[in-house]
Amino acid sequence: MNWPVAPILLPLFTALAALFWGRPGVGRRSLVAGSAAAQLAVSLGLVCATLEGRIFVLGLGAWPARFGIVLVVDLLSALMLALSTLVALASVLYAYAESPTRAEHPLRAPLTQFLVMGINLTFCTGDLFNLFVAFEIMLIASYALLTLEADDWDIKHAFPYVGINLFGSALFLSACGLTYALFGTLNFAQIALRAAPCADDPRLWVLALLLIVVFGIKAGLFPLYYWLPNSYPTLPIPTSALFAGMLTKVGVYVLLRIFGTVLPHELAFAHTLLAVMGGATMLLAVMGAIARNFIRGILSFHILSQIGFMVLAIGLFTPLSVAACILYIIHHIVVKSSLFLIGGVAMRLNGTDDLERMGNLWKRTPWLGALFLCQALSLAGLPPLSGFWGKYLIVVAGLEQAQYALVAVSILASILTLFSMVKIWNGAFWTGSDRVPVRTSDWRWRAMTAVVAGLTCVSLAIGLGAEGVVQIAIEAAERLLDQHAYADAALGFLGKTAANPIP
Amino acid sequence: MSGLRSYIFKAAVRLLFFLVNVFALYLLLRGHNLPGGGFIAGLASAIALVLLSLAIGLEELHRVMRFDPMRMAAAGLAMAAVTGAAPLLFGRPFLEHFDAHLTGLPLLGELHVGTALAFDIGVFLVVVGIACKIMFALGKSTQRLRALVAEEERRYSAPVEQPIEEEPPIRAATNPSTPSPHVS
Amino acid sequence: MDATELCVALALGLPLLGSPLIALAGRRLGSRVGWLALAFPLISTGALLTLAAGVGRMPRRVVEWPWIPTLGLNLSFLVDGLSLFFGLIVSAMGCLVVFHAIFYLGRDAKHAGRFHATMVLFMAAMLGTVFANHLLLLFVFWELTGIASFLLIGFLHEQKEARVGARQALLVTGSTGLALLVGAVLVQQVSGTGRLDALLSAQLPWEQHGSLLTAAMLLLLLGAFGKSAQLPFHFWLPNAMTAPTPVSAYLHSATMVKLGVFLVARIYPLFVEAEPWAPLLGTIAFTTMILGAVLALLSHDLKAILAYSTVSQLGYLIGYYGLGPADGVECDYLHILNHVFYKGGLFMIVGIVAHAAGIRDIRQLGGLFGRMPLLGVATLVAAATMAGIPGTTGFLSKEMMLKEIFGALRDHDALGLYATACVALTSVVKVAFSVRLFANIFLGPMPSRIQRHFHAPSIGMQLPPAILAGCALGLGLFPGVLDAPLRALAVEGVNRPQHLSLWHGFTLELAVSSLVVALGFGLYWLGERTRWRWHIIPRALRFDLAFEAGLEAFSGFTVRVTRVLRSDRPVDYLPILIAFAVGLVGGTLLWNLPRLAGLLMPDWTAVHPLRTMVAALIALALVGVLVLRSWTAQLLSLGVAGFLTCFYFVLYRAPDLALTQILVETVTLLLVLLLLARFPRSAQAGEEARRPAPLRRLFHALLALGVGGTVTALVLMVTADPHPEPIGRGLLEQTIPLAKGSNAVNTILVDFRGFDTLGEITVLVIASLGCLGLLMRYKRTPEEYRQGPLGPPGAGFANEPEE
Amino acid sequence: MSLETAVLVGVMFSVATYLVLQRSFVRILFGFLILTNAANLVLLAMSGRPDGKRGPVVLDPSAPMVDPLPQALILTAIVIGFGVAAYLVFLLYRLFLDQKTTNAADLYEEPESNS
Repeated sequence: MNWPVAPILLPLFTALAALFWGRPGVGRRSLVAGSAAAQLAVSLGLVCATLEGRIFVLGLGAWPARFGIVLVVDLLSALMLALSTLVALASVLYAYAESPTRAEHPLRAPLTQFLVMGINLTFCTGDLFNLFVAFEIMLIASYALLTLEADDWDIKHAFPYVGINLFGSALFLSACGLTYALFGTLNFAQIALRAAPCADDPRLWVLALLLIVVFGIKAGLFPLYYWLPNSYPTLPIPTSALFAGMLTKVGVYVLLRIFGTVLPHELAFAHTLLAVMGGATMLLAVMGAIARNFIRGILSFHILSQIGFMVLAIGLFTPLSVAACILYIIHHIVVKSSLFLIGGVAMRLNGTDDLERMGNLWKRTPWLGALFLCQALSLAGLPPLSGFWGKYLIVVAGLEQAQYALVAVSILASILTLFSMVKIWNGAFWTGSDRVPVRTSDWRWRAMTAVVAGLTCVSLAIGLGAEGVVQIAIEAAERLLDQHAYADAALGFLGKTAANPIP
Repeated sequence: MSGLRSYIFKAAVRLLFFLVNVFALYLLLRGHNLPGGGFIAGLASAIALVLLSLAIGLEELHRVMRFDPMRMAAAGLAMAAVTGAAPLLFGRPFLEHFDAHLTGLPLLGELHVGTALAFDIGVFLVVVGIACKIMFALGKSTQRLRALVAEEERRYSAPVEQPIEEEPPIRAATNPSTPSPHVS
Repeated sequence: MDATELCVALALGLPLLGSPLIALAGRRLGSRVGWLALAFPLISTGALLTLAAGVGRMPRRVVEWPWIPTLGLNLSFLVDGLSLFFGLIVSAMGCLVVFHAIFYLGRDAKHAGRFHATMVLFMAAMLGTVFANHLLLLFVFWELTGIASFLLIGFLHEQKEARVGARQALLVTGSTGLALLVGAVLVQQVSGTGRLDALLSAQLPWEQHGSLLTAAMLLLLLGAFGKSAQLPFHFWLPNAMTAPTPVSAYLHSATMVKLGVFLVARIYPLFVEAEPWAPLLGTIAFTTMILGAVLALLSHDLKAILAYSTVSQLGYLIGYYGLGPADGVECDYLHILNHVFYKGGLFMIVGIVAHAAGIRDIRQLGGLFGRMPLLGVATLVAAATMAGIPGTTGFLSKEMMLKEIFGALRDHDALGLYATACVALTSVVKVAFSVRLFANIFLGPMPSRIQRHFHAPSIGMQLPPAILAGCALGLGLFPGVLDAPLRALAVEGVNRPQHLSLWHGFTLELAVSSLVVALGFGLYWLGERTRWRWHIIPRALRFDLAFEAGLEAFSGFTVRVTRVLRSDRPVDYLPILIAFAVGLVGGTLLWNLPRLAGLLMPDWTAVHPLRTMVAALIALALVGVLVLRSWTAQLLSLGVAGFLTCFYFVLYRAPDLALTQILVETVTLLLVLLLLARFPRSAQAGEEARRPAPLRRLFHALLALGVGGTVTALVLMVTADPHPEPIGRGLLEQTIPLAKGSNAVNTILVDFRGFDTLGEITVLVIASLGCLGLLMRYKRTPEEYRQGPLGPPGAGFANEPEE
Repeated sequence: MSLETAVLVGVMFSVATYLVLQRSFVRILFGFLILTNAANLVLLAMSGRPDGKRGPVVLDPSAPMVDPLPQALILTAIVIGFGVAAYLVFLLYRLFLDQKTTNAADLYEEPESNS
């Protein structure tokens, strides 16, 4: 019954334990890693349970939805939990491989766990204001991580990140207020029931647009994505992998949840807007990636470009396209995180990630090259790797809707993605130069590569064993769009009031 | 002369500190029924500490306090979270509260004691802790004192880091717009 | 698992699984890994031969294993004549090429494991493509061949040309492959299935979805053109020749580039009767054909000559299907087979020559016959085959080709004429460079430079081209041998086997053929006389240079776009965001104004005088923050506004809020005060002097007013008619009975919504941790900045192209 | 509907927006502080007009009272806003120490001329 709160409490208590522990050491490291593994295990358990059709509902404080906050874990939420905990585990392990205990920043572990707590809460919560709180936990933890290990050069790129997200938070808070006035409630399920009859009320339209702006900032949609590409490259590699994998996808998840479960499905203009913004994002961001000449910069822009694909899929708004979006999210989180980590290994080996000054990696470290090739081609959507299936379904859904222009844009963006991935490959892996050192002398890069290899195996499994994943995605999409089932489950929790029902 | 005045001032501040804290406690306890609560009480208490620091100085206060307010905040968060998690042991939902009604208490009359109060005390501790920590840290740092004592530095920073109160690195000091040396 | 399934599994699955095995074994076995690799094409060939032996006139067979049934996509393979024919070419050529490569790479080859692994992977992908029974599965393998080809072209990746060539090939074939994907999806959507066996046995719904089907056809053909290097994509093939020659022989003449031909043949029955089929294929393919031949004549690099002649021949093969009748074309297998014999052989020969002589420029070669007689004979046969001299399969092919073309001349008037002219001209040019290829390498005096460098190639290396030449000669002399197998492999609706014989009598074709040979020799003689001085490819035809320049220009364009979008100007981020938000939300409000006007009408009777006064005072204090110049004054003004807000909370019957606000305001102001005390006074004075330009300030003011106006409208709009049953009312009723506290705000905070409070204090703890993190700086030495363990922080910001 | 609150919120949002668009650290900081308050007031407006109602402390259940939920939400938001504001103060302090400036325009090489 209390399972939905476990992925939130575990990181919280881990963070607190790490705080009290003080200095990093082997003991603290094992504790954090153990907890991360436990979180993953719990999340996988939730996935298994929700696959059987269950929806976990937990009224916190034993209050039903109309009094308190409920946590609702359906299949999509459980999937997202599993992915976030997986990436967090990889990030933790990679960080351990990357640096010795004494060099570890003591606050990184607690802050990372707080970040995971915020992310997981976002996926579990069934309440709009609680979502705001979850976002704030996540955001403030991300600010803190962004400036934690910054030097004087990095620090200034945190400023636009913080500024834009502060503005976004103010808008979100206002949107919460407007929602409460309009529907008299903050609970997703209740909003869904009360909003269903007002699909042609312009106030609902305005609210939907405001929410698109708010979550578009988090997701990184075209005119709102500026905070991302210059700030992510200043992060330490393991943290940037976690950010790259999860933070923007939180925005996409919330867009899915809001437009799939909470708001009425008839808001066609909002869907069209999302589709168009998605199209613009994928094209303009991939151009930004081509304009960059260092790995982390290219990858940062690619996050946005891929967000474009996902949001385009939401915008098409058919059960198939929503499934495509979910499939794409699953693929993207794993692939993007591992690409950042691979970039980190390459940086460590070459001493830089400036493509002009890299090289020799394919010759010296073929395994790393194979991993990169796998993930880069997957990102570009080449079959039969994991990125292809989502893209394929998006193309299918787009053609079904006769959105030829958007399909063409997505194809173009894929080609450009391939181009920029080849740019990294040619620059870092194939270029042969006597002046570029490849420092393979220590064992650490092997351990780092091993972590990446683990993630790559997951992504390969997603690609080659697509059947299972596609089925799960379709299932998750169907459940996401089934507003009544969600509402019944969420409002079915009676808690304390069960014994003496109140009229 | 001035010694006497400062002594009186310090004594007055101490008295005020005591009074404000009692008031804060009162706010905390009555919060469930009348305006008040952990957050308000915590801030009041923190402001009292700030007053005290003005009177006796930050260094002196640190000697008197002898503990890290940040730890207090973490303890408060832990207390709130544990209070919330306790019902899990009995298979009840997270954060469910239980309570008991006490009557005939001196000073307060009747009092409602419940786990909600423990939760509120957690909030109180967090607020006092972090308000003090950030005020004192910023206060010390802006006065070009070391913001963190050695033990705190060990706990909150990596060995390769240095306090910011010192002169910033050469590159930033000269001109922020010069390209970094690795490019030129 | 029956025999067919077993054979298909052996032929396709084994190499796919074997490829990583070879890569792994490469480290242990060194160059000997090639012998391990050779096993896979041998097994595949054996398995396919077994299949072919049993095929007879049997209709197509489907072998299927489940993969992604949810998407209707299984590992479904179509075994028919066409796939067996191509499959046999792929696997048999695979044996020869791998054998050749073992000697070509030599004993001390580095990374032999990687090379052979990629070759075997490529072969598996090729077999998958030709046997695929689903358009999507075909696409999967199609792109896999592209990836393998990318890796093989870039095998010598330390040379810049190899990297550029590999990138060109990947981008061109990869992106046209995506067109193929879209085409496949369209076909699937229109006809309800992507399975080839179902598609081939049913009619496409041309009446309902004519335009969609035409689009699908064009997209599919686009994919074919890209892979088969047809105009305007022909340029990638010559640049792919930076690969080791075994790769060129295998991928870029014998197999991969024929995928386009294969695809055209595969979809031939589906689309042959479509309106644009013949004109489109005819025009593009025949133009490519003549262009390729001319470019081959104008080239000097041995591999470039062969590459362009491949382009030309591919043009012919595709154009051939363009002009065919509805019930299938004749002799296409013969043409393909013929091309494999001579072109695959010639590529290996060229590789051996370059290996032995160290030169690939035909102008500097000569006199090698004495040193390499076996190779010379093989080259003679292969070149004769290319030129179409009687006694070789090339002659047969040319006879059939001309016969078909004369037929086309009758069927398609203008197009037929064009095709005839192209074929005739191409044949002449082809004879010329065939002669040149043999004569200028093997005859004449040997330049001294070669004499110094020359080292004899091993016999193992020469064997595969000799075998291929032998096939060309033997089958050319006894064409009847081919009759039975070609008849057995013929697929209904695609190809109609023809009886082949050496002598057809004195026909028009023979006359034209003789004329062509004569003219070709003449052209060669002309070239020799002028010492090939005029042989430079005009810049207008260097599509590859244009492509690279285009990529370069596009990269520059992206930098400009990124700059125009202000991606690297952080001070502009917020204005853009706000402008978008205001435009979107405010714009929608304005758009729907008629429907919202009723809600937005202010209710003047409800204005409360005291609140209005306090509100006005707050507004005044805020304006003070705007207009006051001194930081202290601004701070005071802000403080006044804050404390007035507390009063406003009191007026709103919110005692807890007022208390909280007053305390928070105090602490915040103290913090700000500490900060301001640290900022130098000089900075305050300096800031006034550097305010943004007036126009920009006006823009900011407009944005600010827009935000304010929008928010006001939003608040008015939703408060005019709030929901009748807010949950707050229930909380108020239940605060005493359920939460046992009379202060509803507090019961909500610690009980009803205690989780929010837990989150909120977590935020406080995180924020203070963040503050502590900011108080310590990660400091690097200048040396570390130069080559730190993690690279320079923010690398790339300083590397903007303008600097 | 509460007209005066709506207008006040609008004014606060306008002033805050204008301030955060400035370059001076101090003005940006003030802008964000006002922005937080403005968003809180939006929530407050949602509790409806308080005229003739009592505060949400239930002493007499029959008397009309204002909606307590927005107030509780505002309290949470105020606290979160306080944490974020403290972080922002520290960030600006750190930026000032590192970059020796109190002006955001100095942080990034900005060709002011061609804008």
